[in-house]
Amino acid sequence: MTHHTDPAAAPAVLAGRDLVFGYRAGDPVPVFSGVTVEVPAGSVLAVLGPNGGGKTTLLRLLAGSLTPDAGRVVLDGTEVRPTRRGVGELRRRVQLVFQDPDDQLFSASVAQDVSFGPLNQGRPEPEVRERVAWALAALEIADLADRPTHLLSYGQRKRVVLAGALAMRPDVLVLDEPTAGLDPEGVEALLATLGGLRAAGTTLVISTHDVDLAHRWADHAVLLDRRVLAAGPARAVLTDPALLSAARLRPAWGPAVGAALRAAGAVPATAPDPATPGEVIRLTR
Amino acid sequence: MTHHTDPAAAPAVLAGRDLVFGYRAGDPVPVFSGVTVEVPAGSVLAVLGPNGGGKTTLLRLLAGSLTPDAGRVVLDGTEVRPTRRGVGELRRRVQLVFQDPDDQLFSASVAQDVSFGPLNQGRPEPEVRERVAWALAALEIADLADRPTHLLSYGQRKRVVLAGALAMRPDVLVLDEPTAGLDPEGVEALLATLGGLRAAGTTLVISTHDVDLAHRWADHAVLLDRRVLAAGPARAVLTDPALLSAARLRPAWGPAVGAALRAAGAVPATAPDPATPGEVIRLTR
Amino acid sequence: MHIAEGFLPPVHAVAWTVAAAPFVVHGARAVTMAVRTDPDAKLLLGASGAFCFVLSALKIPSVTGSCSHPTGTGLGAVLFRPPVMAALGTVTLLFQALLLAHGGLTTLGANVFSMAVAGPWAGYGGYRLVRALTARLPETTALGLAVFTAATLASLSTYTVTSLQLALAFPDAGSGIPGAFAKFAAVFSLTQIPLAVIEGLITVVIVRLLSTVARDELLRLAV
Amino acid sequence: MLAIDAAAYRGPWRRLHPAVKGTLFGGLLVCALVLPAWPGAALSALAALAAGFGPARVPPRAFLRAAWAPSLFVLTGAVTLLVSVGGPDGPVAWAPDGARRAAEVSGRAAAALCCQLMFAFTTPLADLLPRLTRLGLPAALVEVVALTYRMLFVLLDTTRRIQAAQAGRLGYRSRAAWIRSLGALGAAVFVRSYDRARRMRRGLECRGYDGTLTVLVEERPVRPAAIVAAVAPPLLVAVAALAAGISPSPG
Repeated sequence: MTHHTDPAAAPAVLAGRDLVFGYRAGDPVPVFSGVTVEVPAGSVLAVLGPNGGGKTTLLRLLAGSLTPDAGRVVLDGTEVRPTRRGVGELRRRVQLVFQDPDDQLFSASVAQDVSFGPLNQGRPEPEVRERVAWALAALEIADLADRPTHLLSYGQRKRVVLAGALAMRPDVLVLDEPTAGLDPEGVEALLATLGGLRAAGTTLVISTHDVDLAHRWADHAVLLDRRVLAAGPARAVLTDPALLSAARLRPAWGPAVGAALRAAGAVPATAPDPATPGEVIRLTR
Repeated sequence: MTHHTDPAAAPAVLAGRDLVFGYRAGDPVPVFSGVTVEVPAGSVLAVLGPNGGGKTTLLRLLAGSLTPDAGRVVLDGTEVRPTRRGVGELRRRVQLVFQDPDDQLFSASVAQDVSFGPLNQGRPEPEVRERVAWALAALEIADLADRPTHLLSYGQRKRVVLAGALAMRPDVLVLDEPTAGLDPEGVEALLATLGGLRAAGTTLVISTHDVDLAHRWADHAVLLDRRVLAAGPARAVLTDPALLSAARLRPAWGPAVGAALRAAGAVPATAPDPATPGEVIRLTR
Repeated sequence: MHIAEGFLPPVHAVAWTVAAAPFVVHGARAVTMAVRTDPDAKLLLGASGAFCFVLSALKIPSVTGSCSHPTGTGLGAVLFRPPVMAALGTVTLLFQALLLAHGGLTTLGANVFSMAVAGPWAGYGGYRLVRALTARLPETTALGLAVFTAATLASLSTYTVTSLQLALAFPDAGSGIPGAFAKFAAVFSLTQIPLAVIEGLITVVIVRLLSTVARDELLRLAV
Repeated sequence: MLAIDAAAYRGPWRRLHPAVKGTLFGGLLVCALVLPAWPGAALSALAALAAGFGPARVPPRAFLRAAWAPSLFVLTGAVTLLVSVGGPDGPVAWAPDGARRAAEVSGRAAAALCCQLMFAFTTPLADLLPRLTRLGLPAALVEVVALTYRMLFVLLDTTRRIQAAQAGRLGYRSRAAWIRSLGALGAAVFVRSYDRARRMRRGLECRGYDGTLTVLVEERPVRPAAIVAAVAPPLLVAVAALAAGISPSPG
């Protein structure tokens, strides 16, 4: 395992320590073991790895949606007890958004769906209403409030699900493959929205196998393939071709191109890596 | 509409002319109209466009899974009649593979599922058995033959569906977002398999919003956003930033980087565009 | 409430199989007819069967703290009608026996009689009756009442028939079959009666939601 | 996804013809039900467990977990046999012979349960379903059953994900929330099941679906030697139990 030390990291708001998880007897997916991750407060952590490497399992363990067979989940320095109360508190403060929005939309209308969480928290009605309005506004979908959920486009449904999680006012938002299935425009719009949440102080954990996205967007990165292959600042972890290939991932374009252009003298030696092909095109104009 | 003429193109094995389709009343997706595409024999055609732009609709129309409200589908120069017989012949020769493998897997056993198509074609049993074995071998999943479908991974199920389509020995294979949901390793493995089919003479139509994939892999490209924005050789269509932006797509890295490196003198002026970031990294070593 | 494998004497197991057979054959015929007239029906019936199985595998809160499952037969009877439900229920029970060890193979006939025949018919009867009686009430209220009645009645009648089946097999030494019925009914009432009420409430929520998000399907099923 | 099903596909007995396993465990099941409970049921149970945990390598933990719920039913049912109500000895009294009856009934049921479970743990449903037509069931009906089997896994997967999402938003914290969540879940699963059916029709049409779902079932011949081997244990159990019944019991 490679650990790049990161002196600048904030204290972890959420952490998993030595997590072990094996699906129930008979299931074909084997064990995932000894996984330790730290989620520094106020930052974006990207979890990368191949399919079947345990990304979703790790996210679900961190959000209290699965109980580890061994190891601990630590919230704000305190170990989460595997009791109703402990797990309830973890779930409230750490909200998980699954990949497929259809798995999370089960009410008739958008506003009803978004109110599901706050109502379960036992909040009084005016507060629930206020939270729903706020969450819909944060996702820029206030106009969809009264729409039936099954008539929305895929991108809209993704936003409604995010609003539903946000309405719980979590400290940490955990997103499983948030950009999967979105077209480039949808990806950019979602990233802009997530950028707003990040600026407002929400800690984000995202899983992806898009190294370019992680490199451009995350502060910290974890490479996971049934165990942690590397963890540390995104810039260090995601530019090491050997590490990426060990995690069965493809290197990112951004840093590769940046290095090549700097080496060729096409850009100054201090120029940052391009984040999009558009930036490269502007160079050659 | 931009049409890059393509003098080297083979005659179209399949074409859609002036296709019009409006989803049934009440559905939110609006009309798609006046769409004309040509699928040259033995090549790879990529259909690109934003979500909701009609990629899946076009693929379904071409494969006889939807009947156009107006316009014609032409197979080998002959118009497909909207009769049982006409559509049956189209469906036999043009096989559509949907994005979600669970839409097409109905049997609990892999080999049984793959045998469904050839049996419907009225093939005798020994031939069906031989075709099933051949299709499973072509997809490199011969070892899964008697596995239960529900215990397969997503990537494996995608391959089984492809084998089911291939066992019908189609002339054209139409794939809706074939790489969606696969990790980089899975994408490469699938492309290698599809490359084999292509080399063996199967015409391929794929939809995607990954411009890099299309640029690297397709001979021809169509940009679709409820109407055809551009059509022609992939190299021409997919390197035009204005066209791509009209189709709400992002430019590809490969051609952008190739141009920048050539301009900077980092590679010879005749060097091809890099297909992967790995090739760029090798340059700077 | 599934009678476990081997719990009934062989003669009773056979007798209940014979008793359930005509209903199941009738249901199977209804299914085959539906499939013959409409090829789409095959896939819809397969999906409905899977829905019934998944419904009966849900865990619902119970007083005893043990894990309980809804029967789903009341909802199934309202959505698919009792004859089709006899066939789908039999498939569900067969799968439950082989995939979950809920109920047995020799006791399949007895379980089919209580859960795929008696339950759906009682539930559907209740549903029709309440629908007729509440024709003047607003539709949402009337539908809610009818569905609650159907689900609760289906669950309760399943429980009653099962108790009766056990009483017939194991008459009380002192008071015979009525005494045995009282005993079995009392022992299982602890879990089954609250369960019936909760299942009724859940079913109302389901149908309320369906009447907004799946109106077309409900119309097609003529609920 | 379902422990019994997964074990049945992975076990070493998967290759055996279902008829062989049916003969073995079915025969033992009949022995458990019709022979004198002692020692018939005990011997049947022993034979089923020996075959299951021995050569068939059924995972014991999964077996115990599956046996739990039906055992609870058997115990609850047997307890009621211990007492008698409304008889001459008062409203509630110990039933004469109650303990023996309860022991016999629960012994038989436990033995039968072992046979049933061992059959289920070694025989995948996918091997069983195509052979239902042999029993004279109409092909259309068997196709519906097979589709149900395939679709239930897709739906079960959906159900678990929806339930996890609801739990994440505290949907199972109180009883009222639980009922609300299950109701929403039931409705969502119904809608999804119909959607699945429609999408599958669309997918199958491309492969020439015209109303029948014919597939090629690989015929596995039943080896007579295997059938003989499967008949032997039930036969031996029957002979042993009957012999024990004839010989004077000690004490």
